Amino acid sequence: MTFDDAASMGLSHDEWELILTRLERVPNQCELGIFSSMWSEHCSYKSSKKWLKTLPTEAEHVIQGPGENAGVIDIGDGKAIIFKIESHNHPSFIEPYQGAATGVGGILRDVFTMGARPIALLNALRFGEATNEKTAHLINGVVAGIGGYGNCIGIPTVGGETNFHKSYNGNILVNAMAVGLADNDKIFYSAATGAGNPVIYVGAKTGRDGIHGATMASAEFSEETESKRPTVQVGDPFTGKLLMEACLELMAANAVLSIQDMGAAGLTSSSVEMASKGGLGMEMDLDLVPVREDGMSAYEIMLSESQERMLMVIDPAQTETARAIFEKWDLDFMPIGAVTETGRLVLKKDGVIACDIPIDPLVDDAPEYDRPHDAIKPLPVLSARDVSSDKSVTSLLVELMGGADLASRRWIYEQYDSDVMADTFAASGGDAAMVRVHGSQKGVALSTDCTPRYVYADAFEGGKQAVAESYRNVCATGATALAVTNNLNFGNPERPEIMAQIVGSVKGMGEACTALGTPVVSGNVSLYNETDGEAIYPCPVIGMVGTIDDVKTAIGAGLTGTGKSLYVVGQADDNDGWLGASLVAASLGYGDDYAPPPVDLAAEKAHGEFIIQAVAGKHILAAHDISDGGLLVAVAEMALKGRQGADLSIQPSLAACFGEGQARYVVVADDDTALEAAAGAACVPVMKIGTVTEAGSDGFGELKLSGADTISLSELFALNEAFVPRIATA
Amino acid sequence: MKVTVNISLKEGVLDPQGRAVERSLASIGFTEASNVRIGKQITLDVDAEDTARAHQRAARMCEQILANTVIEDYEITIEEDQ
Amino acid sequence: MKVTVNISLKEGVLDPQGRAVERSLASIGFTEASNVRIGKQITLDVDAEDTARAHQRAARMCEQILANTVIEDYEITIEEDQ
Amino acid sequence: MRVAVVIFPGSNCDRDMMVAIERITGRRPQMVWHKETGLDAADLVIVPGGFSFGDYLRCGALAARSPIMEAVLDHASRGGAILGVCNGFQILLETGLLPGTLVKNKGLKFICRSTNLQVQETISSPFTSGLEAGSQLAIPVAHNEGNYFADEDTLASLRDNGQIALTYVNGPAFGPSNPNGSAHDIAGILSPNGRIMGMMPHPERAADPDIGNSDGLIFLKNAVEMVAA
Ligand SMILES: Nc1ncnc2c1ncn2[C@@H]1O[C@H](COP(=O)(O)OP(=O)(O)O)[C@@H](O)[C@H]1O
Ligand SMILES: [Mg+2]
Repeated sequence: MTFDDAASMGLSHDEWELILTRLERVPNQCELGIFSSMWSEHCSYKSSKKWLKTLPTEAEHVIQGPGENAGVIDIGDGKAIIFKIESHNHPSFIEPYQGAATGVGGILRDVFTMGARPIALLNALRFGEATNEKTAHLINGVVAGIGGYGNCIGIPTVGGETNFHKSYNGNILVNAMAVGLADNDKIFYSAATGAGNPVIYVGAKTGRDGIHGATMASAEFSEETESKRPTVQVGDPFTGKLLMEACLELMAANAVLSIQDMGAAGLTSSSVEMASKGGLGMEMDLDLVPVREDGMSAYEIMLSESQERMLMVIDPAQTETARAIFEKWDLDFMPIGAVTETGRLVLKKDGVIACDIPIDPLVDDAPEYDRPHDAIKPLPVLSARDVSSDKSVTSLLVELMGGADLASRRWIYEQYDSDVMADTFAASGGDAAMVRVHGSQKGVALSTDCTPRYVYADAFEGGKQAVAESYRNVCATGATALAVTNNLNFGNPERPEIMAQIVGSVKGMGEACTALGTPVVSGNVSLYNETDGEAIYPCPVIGMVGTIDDVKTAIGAGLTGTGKSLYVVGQADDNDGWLGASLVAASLGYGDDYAPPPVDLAAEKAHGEFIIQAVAGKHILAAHDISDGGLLVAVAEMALKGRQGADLSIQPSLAACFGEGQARYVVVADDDTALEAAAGAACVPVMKIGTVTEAGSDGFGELKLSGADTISLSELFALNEAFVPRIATA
Repeated sequence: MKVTVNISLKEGVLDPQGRAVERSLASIGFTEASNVRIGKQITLDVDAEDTARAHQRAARMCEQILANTVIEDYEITIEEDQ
Repeated sequence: MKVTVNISLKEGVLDPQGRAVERSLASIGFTEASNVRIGKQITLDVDAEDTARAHQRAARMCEQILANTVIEDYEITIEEDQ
Repeated sequence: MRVAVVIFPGSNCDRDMMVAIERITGRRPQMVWHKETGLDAADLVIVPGGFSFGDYLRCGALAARSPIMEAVLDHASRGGAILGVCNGFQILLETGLLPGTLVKNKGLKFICRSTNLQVQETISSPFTSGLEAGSQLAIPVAHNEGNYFADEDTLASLRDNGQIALTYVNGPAFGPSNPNGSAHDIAGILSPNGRIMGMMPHPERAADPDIGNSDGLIFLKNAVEMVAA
């Protein structure tokens, strides 16, 4: 092997030199492949590690923070929630169905590896603009792929978010989040234990799929990569289901000592991570690995990313029990090696040593870069006085609600089975989704969020906002937010302006997580999301988890209660409103180069806690956070969902109707006096904005705004529903 | 013209369906079957002046919509109308 | 022996997928395509002493599992190993 | 009253059905793995939803050839009651216990949403006799292949014999009432003797008032009581 070989696997010259020093010899192809995968951005986080370390990861309820397959939090009653989000951006652009499907399969394995039964799936998707010729093909494939895997394996997909923006034309984002439930004293970890214990390979056979997927995920796209079309991994949700059931059964039988799924970099990263975490070594005979193709080399076996496979160390006394379980589920079960004390990874193939390298450097010496980053330049504030439009607020509302950013995502989420497992309390179509902890009354609230245009305008505020919005979505149901997972999607970190986005948003995210009491317990980083030098809009997605003691007390976002009052929580008058980086400003031609709404974290927390109390005290019947599009959009969404109307008394001004100031909610009060008293006691500003009105004979209400035209909600509904189906069938 | 398009997974691409069918065949006694692969067969009528033209159009259809050329190969056969 | 089984829907059986493909073909300009029907092509190796036997076994497989003979027809072709 | 729920590899509504039945009878049903061959004298056999064998080849095809199905056929031949839901319906069609077939949804996409069902006037059957003809139930569907198809003669005889049990009708749910293009808006059918029913909607998912809907519970409870009667 030479430096050229190393370079073709994505290693730098310094990295090549370091390998030579550590090995004190030249690596063979298999060894070099192992180094290059372990040191790839995807596996080593070399550009982001320095910053990820700054995130808050601890709290009393955190059982396991970042570093394991998924994060674990204690939710009381002896139960734990295990969750993580992960990207499958590049594979999904090449083959949308299989890319998205294997993304879901991969994140599910991360969760059940730790002993949890998955109970919910969510996702965060970014597609190019509607007019892009590839968008229809990509959205069809991705949505069908997510559904194809989740529906078949029988885990409900209960929520997500979708944006369209031209910066994703050549590089879509497909992030999938899985949430599982376990007993808090039966969590399984990956650290190998006990020299001499058998290492078992289980699941599907190994083929030549996706070799070097980890390095592909760490490289930029170009037209050339697209035509290269590496072998695509194909998901097999049926085998995934069998593997999940078999692993959970085996764990219940107390046979598993340590376990790790084979995700990116397959057998390489699973064996190296298990050995490294246990401070041990591992020896494997690759001739014993179940393969589905002839003549696979050691290099290919180690780097294959075939799906639905696991590696585990089991209690030797339980081998036969374990084998019987896997036989019952018709899965391969093969002892392929043993844990050793050597600290080395030793692989045999065809009777000879194919690899013999120390494990420490693969993990500890993985490079960590402090890449240069530009300073964030403050953008000008867009004053409401400077924005004008000759369109009425009602016509602007219609335009926004019928457009890419706010149109209904029903076409997407109706392709997902959101009800299987029969514990779904609320799925897509409101704020946070809610699933019940099986066999109890407890509800788990879930949301994924990010507003890339804010992050683009100001990475720090945008990073804060992603956390704050997710937090609000959870609070709006009455649940208490507990922890987050995050997926950092950015362009090429070797460019200082991109690195600035990463640094800024991680700082903002960290500050928000600290202030809101929601530590980061797991996450994923996807860099080099660029095509031909054009970076995506930065997209640090947050996946938030919260709980509520009794699901039946949770509330929804739909208007309810004719004659009841509508209030804005978090604002005392409607004289101003933040228009910079807002949707309405964009539609009026004010681009994204204005400061986005600042996030006051203390207010977020106070207002969120007030909503939770108001739900618990039954002061409010419905709540919806104000986010994209502002107050009028929030009310319109509540009206469409609840099939009722509203009479509003707010100013028909751009700022009042469409300003995107943060830390706000619209609520329906059960009793005005009680709500106002509670707000006064909590020192939270509230403002009455109108009343809920009845639906007409068409099943919908009307939206009346003093000083503006009345909006027919049945017409608005039709427009709001039309957009996604139209672009998907284009 | 009667056009038949056979679409099969590229070699090396996992065929979970084929694998499941193979197992079921074995479980009901067809142990002599192996290497089961499942593809599609699409038949259609193509209005074209000659076979060459029909073939060319069918290939276009495959590239654009009928086959997923990232993971599938296709094969076209044409039967002239009687 | 290499066995190919082509499975097609019986005439008169609804083929929503075929109809949809036909519509999308037309919408992107392939108006010359009609009568699109989507079937399956299953290939497998059958260990048998001769073609007749392979054919007989394959037919059994079709009857018992590969085809739903209420709505599908099947056709078997056999290629002897070289 | 004994209820058995059959489980195939890939079934994923087996637990949901178990929970719903337990809520009704106070007893956990017998859960029967597909490799088993006996049904312990069950009064009602339920074939639940999911993706048995990944729905590979054809939905329900591989499951229909599983060892346990001999016992299910046996049960049927003795006039035993059988309910197939979603994938279970597809399996019953593949075994020939019910006529017709389910093809891909008209929209060619998986569809998950609530549907409004109308109980039809039928032949005597434990699945409908306690429900009022013309009454409606809101029960969700979630499937890719729920588009019921049969030739004209079969459809005519289903109708004439009163074997159509449930149809999709207009209701508050969004979208066309018939979610998949089924002939005659069929959502569920009966065998000629009324003892076997197949349906696409999932009653076990609407069987818990705590999470919002109990119309499925009404349906299942009636079936259990009528089979026992
Ligand atoms: N890709 C998706 N998958 C599932 N549900 C989605 C997806 N995209 C959007 N949704 C659902 O649509 C609704 C609106 O989404 P969004 O506007 O992002 O909500 P919010 O502004 O409250 O975060 C939410 O209930 C969300 O769960
Ligand atoms: Mg929201």
